Amino acid sequence: MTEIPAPALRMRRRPALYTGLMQGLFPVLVVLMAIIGVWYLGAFFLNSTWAQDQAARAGQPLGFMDLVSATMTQDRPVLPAPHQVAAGLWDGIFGQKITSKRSLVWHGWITLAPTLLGFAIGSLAGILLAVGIVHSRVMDMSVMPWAIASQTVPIVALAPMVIVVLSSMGITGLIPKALISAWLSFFPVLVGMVKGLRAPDRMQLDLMHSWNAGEAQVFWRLRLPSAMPYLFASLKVAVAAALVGTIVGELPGGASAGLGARLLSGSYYGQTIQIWSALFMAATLAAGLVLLIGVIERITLRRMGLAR
Amino acid sequence: DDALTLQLKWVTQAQFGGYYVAKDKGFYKEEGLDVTILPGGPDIAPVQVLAGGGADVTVEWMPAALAAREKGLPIVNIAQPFKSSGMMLTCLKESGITDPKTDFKGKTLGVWFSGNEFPFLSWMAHLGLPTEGGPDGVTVLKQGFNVDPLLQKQAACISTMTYNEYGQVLDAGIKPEDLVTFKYEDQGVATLEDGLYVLEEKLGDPAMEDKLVRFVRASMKGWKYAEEHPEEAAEIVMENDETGAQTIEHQTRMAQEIAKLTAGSNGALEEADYKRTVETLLAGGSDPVIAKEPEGAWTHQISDKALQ
Amino acid sequence: MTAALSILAVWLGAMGLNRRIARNEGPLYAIIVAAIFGITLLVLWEMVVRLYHVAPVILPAPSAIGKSLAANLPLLWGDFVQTILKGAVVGWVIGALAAILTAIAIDRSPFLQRGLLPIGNFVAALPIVGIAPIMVMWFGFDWHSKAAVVVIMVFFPILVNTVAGLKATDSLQRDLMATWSAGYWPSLLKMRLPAAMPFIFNGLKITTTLALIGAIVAEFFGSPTRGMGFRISTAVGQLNLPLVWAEIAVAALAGTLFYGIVALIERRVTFWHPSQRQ
Amino acid sequence: MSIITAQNVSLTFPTNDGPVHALKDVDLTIEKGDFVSFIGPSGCGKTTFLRTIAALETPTGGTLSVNGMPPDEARKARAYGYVFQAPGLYPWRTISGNISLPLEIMGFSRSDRAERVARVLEMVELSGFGGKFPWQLSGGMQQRASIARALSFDADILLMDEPFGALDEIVRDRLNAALLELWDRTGKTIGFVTHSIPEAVYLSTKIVVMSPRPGRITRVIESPLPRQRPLEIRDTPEFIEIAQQVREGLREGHSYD
Amino acid sequence: MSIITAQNVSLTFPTNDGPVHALKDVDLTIEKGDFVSFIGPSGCGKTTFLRTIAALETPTGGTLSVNGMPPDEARKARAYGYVFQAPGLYPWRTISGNISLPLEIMGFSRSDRAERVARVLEMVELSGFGGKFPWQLSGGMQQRASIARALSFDADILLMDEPFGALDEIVRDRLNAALLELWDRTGKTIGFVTHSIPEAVYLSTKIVVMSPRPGRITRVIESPLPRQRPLEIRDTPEFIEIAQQVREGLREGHSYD
Ligand SMILES: Nc1ncnc2c1ncn2[C@@H]1O[C@H](COP(=O)(O)OP(=O)(O)OP(=O)(O)O)[C@@H](O)[C@H]1O
Ligand SMILES: Nc1ncnc2c1ncn2[C@@H]1O[C@H](COP(=O)(O)OP(=O)(O)OP(=O)(O)O)[C@@H](O)[C@H]1O
Ligand SMILES: Cc1ncc(C[n+]2csc(CCO)c2C)c(N)n1
Ligand SMILES: [Mg+2]
Ligand SMILES: [Mg+2]
Repeated sequence: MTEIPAPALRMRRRPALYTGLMQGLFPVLVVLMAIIGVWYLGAFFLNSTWAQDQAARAGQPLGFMDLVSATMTQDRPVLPAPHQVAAGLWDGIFGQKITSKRSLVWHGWITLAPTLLGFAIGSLAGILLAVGIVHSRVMDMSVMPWAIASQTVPIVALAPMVIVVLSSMGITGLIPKALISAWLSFFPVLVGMVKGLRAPDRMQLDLMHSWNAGEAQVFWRLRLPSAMPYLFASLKVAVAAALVGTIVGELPGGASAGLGARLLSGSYYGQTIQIWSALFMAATLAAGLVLLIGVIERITLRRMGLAR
Repeated sequence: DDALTLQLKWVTQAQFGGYYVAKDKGFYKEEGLDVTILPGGPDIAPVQVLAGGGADVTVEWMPAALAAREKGLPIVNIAQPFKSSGMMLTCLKESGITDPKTDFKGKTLGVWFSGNEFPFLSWMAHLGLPTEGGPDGVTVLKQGFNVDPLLQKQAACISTMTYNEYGQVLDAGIKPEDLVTFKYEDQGVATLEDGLYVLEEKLGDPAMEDKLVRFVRASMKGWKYAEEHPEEAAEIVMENDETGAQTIEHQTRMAQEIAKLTAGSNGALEEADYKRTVETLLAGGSDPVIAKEPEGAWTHQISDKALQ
Repeated sequence: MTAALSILAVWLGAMGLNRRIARNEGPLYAIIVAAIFGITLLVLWEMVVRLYHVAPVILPAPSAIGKSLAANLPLLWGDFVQTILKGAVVGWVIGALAAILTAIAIDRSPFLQRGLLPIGNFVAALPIVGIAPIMVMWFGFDWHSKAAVVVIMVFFPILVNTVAGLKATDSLQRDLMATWSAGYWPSLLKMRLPAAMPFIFNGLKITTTLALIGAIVAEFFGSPTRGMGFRISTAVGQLNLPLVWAEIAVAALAGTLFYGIVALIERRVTFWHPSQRQ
Repeated sequence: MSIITAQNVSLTFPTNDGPVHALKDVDLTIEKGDFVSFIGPSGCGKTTFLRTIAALETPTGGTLSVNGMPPDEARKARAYGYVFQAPGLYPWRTISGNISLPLEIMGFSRSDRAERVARVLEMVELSGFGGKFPWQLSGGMQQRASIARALSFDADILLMDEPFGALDEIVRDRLNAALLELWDRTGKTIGFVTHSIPEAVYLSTKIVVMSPRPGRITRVIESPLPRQRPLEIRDTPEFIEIAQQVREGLREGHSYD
Repeated sequence: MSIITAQNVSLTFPTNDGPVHALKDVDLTIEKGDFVSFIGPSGCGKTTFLRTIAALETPTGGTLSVNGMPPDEARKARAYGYVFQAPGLYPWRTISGNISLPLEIMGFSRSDRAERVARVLEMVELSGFGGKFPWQLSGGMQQRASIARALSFDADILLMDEPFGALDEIVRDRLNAALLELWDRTGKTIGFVTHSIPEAVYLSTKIVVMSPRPGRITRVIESPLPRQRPLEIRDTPEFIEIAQQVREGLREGHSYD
């Protein structure tokens, strides 16, 4: 049975290069290798039925090595092999002019713009609502249950209607997608911020009280700083949700451009490699955004002295 | 130029080649029209867009249009570029299905919903097969966007269009000899597809009427051009596809198949075809698609003027 | 103009009433206030639809939705069982258990944490709309594929929260355990899990709504001929908008209930946390 | 002029195993410029009483007025400086930042703030530690920082809950002297919880002895000592006499167990 | 037999504004059964030294051994009962639950636990409060609960960081007596931080006086008092003499400022 280390033990010094490797890339790479290994195995098993059926239809039995290579090179695999997805991504990102309609960078940008706008609207709304809820009993009692209900509305079902209604009002393009992504991203921010703004303990609040600090001052100088860790945690969830929102908005939006349209059209034509490439592009985008927020978080928390 | 918006039933593909040709070749321009073409998608209900004012004209299948009319949305067919139906059920030979009348019992069939299920339901009503599953009926799956259920053998048969999904099944590597197909045309349950519909009230406005006349004229010119030059039509479609997901091979083949469906039509709806569609739909057994004979669901007011 | 004014008047009146009621303590009043707020929204909606003659195929009135709800109860119940009880709840439970166990498993290994969490964030960012067709392909058309989508959707938010929660002890609390030379399991069970509970419940609460969305959306990509997502997509195609909204209402109700139950359990489990004590 | 008057003040906490009578029928009058010490066994309600004076708890019975108004209004008029039993520093601010927080809230100018922070840091012997974060200080240093924070804005009423509990005798003596000097110079009214009998006697004009279960006042001892108090006063017979009275009062409170 | 030996122990904390020398060249030997008090101005390194003994900090220089092994191994052998300067009770457990927590961890049987919890609650005069949650207790009661927790499992070495700081004189006297009795009966080795000179002298066999910046030991005073110590011993000349020595030592530490 291992034992929880005393704090001092955790600080044992190690050579810089070694620690750098241990803490940074190395674990990620190892886990990545493991996942890729499992993925290849999965690709082999999931694709082999089809390969064998094909061979049977052609009347040529397959040797094991033939089978392996047959499962890794299909045009429409059930599960594309990692190198196929990598090739698809590479071609989509570097193989095209970035203004080309086949460029994932182009589609990524089309998706990113409404995501950022929607994320901004959504987190702002979430923060404002949370502030309202923490300060007003009426808001707390009336808004929260309906905010929850709003998230259970299947947005994918509403998205087409939102787009139709908005476009009938002459609003098209960026805004409808941004609104859907704002709809999905405000909720995590709301929940996290309500929790965070209520995190200060009794003594911290009492101190403020004894100074007769106004609501605004308690907010800026106590509630907001205590909510910061919660805020950033939820912003990370929210930005990913915002991206999902945009993609959902792109599905019915005339399926014209953007990663969502790319996903869907890959889906129509059973082009699994295209689906997975778009999927990875979207996830990379989201991971990048999450990373960015993480950096901002670290800077902010360090400035606030909260990161120890 | 007079602005006009056309809502497509599905994504940008050669199925709508005539309109893209008319736009690209300047046929609309010649008529003094500035036409915006909105692609559709799986969750877009074109009639809803029409009702919401998002478009002036929409491409829709007649069963869905008649059903909407019965729901109280007065839409009218003004032209019918498609003469025959491209719908069929494609089954794997190994499922042992040879005759729809006897062999569907107990099988799982893939069907498109979202308003595309009406022709199938009428057919099953004709065959007297319940669609709730069980040994004496058929089990219905809501088929997704692609032909996977057949390839994965999750369904014995799936819905396909001659010009689209059937080609995909072949592309996936299944030989035509391994397949059995049942065209709705051959089963006597064909319904009219891809007509042009507008809101009834628009027809009363002479300015609008004039625009529509010019639109239908130019569109039919586009269709006839596409019929004769499927390769060029496919290229035009490719240029207009913003997702960058289509392949030229697939679109060329689609353009060729579409040419067969538009072949017999000059754009005017033939009353006999309409009658046959309505009869098929009314004969829906206990739960017919439409309950009573529709009135005023079509007009020659536009096509007569356009085609004189 | 009068329409806009009367709508404004209703809103102000209801909020004034609420402000008065909200002064009272007690859960009953909380419910009343929430209900008045909701009813007001519905009334406003009805007024907008009627006064501005919104087409029913664009936005049906609440009264029409109510009628459809009442007329289709058995249908709605069947869809509820298929999508929520089977797809969402089963997937949520499996996903939550898996996430908490994984968090505990990787918690022992800083190596795995540093390796898995960035990749976890990456996977969590995979949009469901992309995953759903793949899951349908892998797990078939019935609710199993929906549950799989839900598992994937809820896994990482709960994992990330749990991992953060397991670190949420303060140094004094950890030092105490160290002086007792507490082994891994006792300090996990008796200190770190209890301290992590507020975080875990945060994850559990956020994912209740995710689970619902996941289960419903996955049905758009293939399903048997029942389920809420199936019904919504079919009914939209048939322009049966009241039925669409009836399903949405059921989803919202179920989601609120689901969230409420989890929040209630949270209250019981983390009664000691300052945010629960106010 | 009486600044704080409590009449029949009671406070009961409901808990999972029955109500706790933290205060019962407490009567007390505090005059302007009084230095009142509260002493009594742990759990007798000293903290609770100080909190009710500062309007941080609401009595469940009786009446309480501060400066002739309800405590809550006095709070709004920023009548109190409060030192809590635990330091309660905000972890995201440095020591200086913590001390200047109430000043920011009360709208002091930047230069005034800097000057005040420096002065109180000096007074609690923490000059040079202003840039550190709370967790980088020892327990006693944190306690002193929290005292500095309460002193920084010159409230008329100072409520201090065992402010010197975590300090060694020598620092404590010096801070006692500094506090007396401040009190004498400014004429503040001070409510002071302590466990040290000599400290209570040395500092106070009035010593309130409390007793637990239910929390109540058992004795109020007026001190005849002059306002000017050199340290040596602690060896005078008067001093020892008062200390003896307090000790007896405490014994009574403990006698039931 | 020496249980704790420190040779040249140093500890430096890096902070945002330069390193802090919390301990410098500390040499000390503690024999089995010793009662060692640490006294010194706030910030002189008492807490830090206690923490290094308990292997909660690792010295940046020098060697330290406990029971002939590195402190960390002694910790794993459950040699320590530690009372921290702040109560540090787990908010999700009742007082009884908090006290029985180390017992659960060390695998005591259920009945044994119940019996021990009752005994130590009794000892710190908290019987009847076992069912309350930490935030429902007064500061002094929380402090006593944390003492009870450290006593419950009978470790050989007790490290106590100002355990009685928040208690009134009478309870403090009683707990002092109880602690002495326990020490005498069980032969435990005790390290004890206090700010009260009389307390240090009354309890200890050895008094370690420390001084800050850098934190170091300035005097070690061996007490000639017998193990059996009635309260009246505090009035004997020996006692006063030792107290005087300690006070001088403390003055020296403060003299630089
Ligand atoms: N984690 C830390 N980071 C930086 N400096 C620290 C840290 N912990 C303690 N110090 C510093 O080390 C010195 C000694 O602190 P320590 O807590 O040992 O003092 P102490 O003697 O226990 O004082 P007190 O009687 O006030 O509790 C102080 O100057 C303090 O600021
Ligand atoms: N929030 C609370 N909930 C329930 N009981 C409480 C609460 N706060 C205090 N009490 C109880 O009220 C009584 C008085 O507590 P108080 O904190 O006023 O004591 P005190 O005199 O300050 O003691 P100490 O010297 O130990 O700080 C105690 O019995 C305590 O258990
Ligand atoms: C959800 C869904 N609905 C319909 C289709 C089928 N589809 C593809 S092209 C086409 C013709 C439209 O005019 C149709 C009906 C599908 N694949 N997925
Ligand atoms: Mg107290
Ligand atoms: Mg200390």
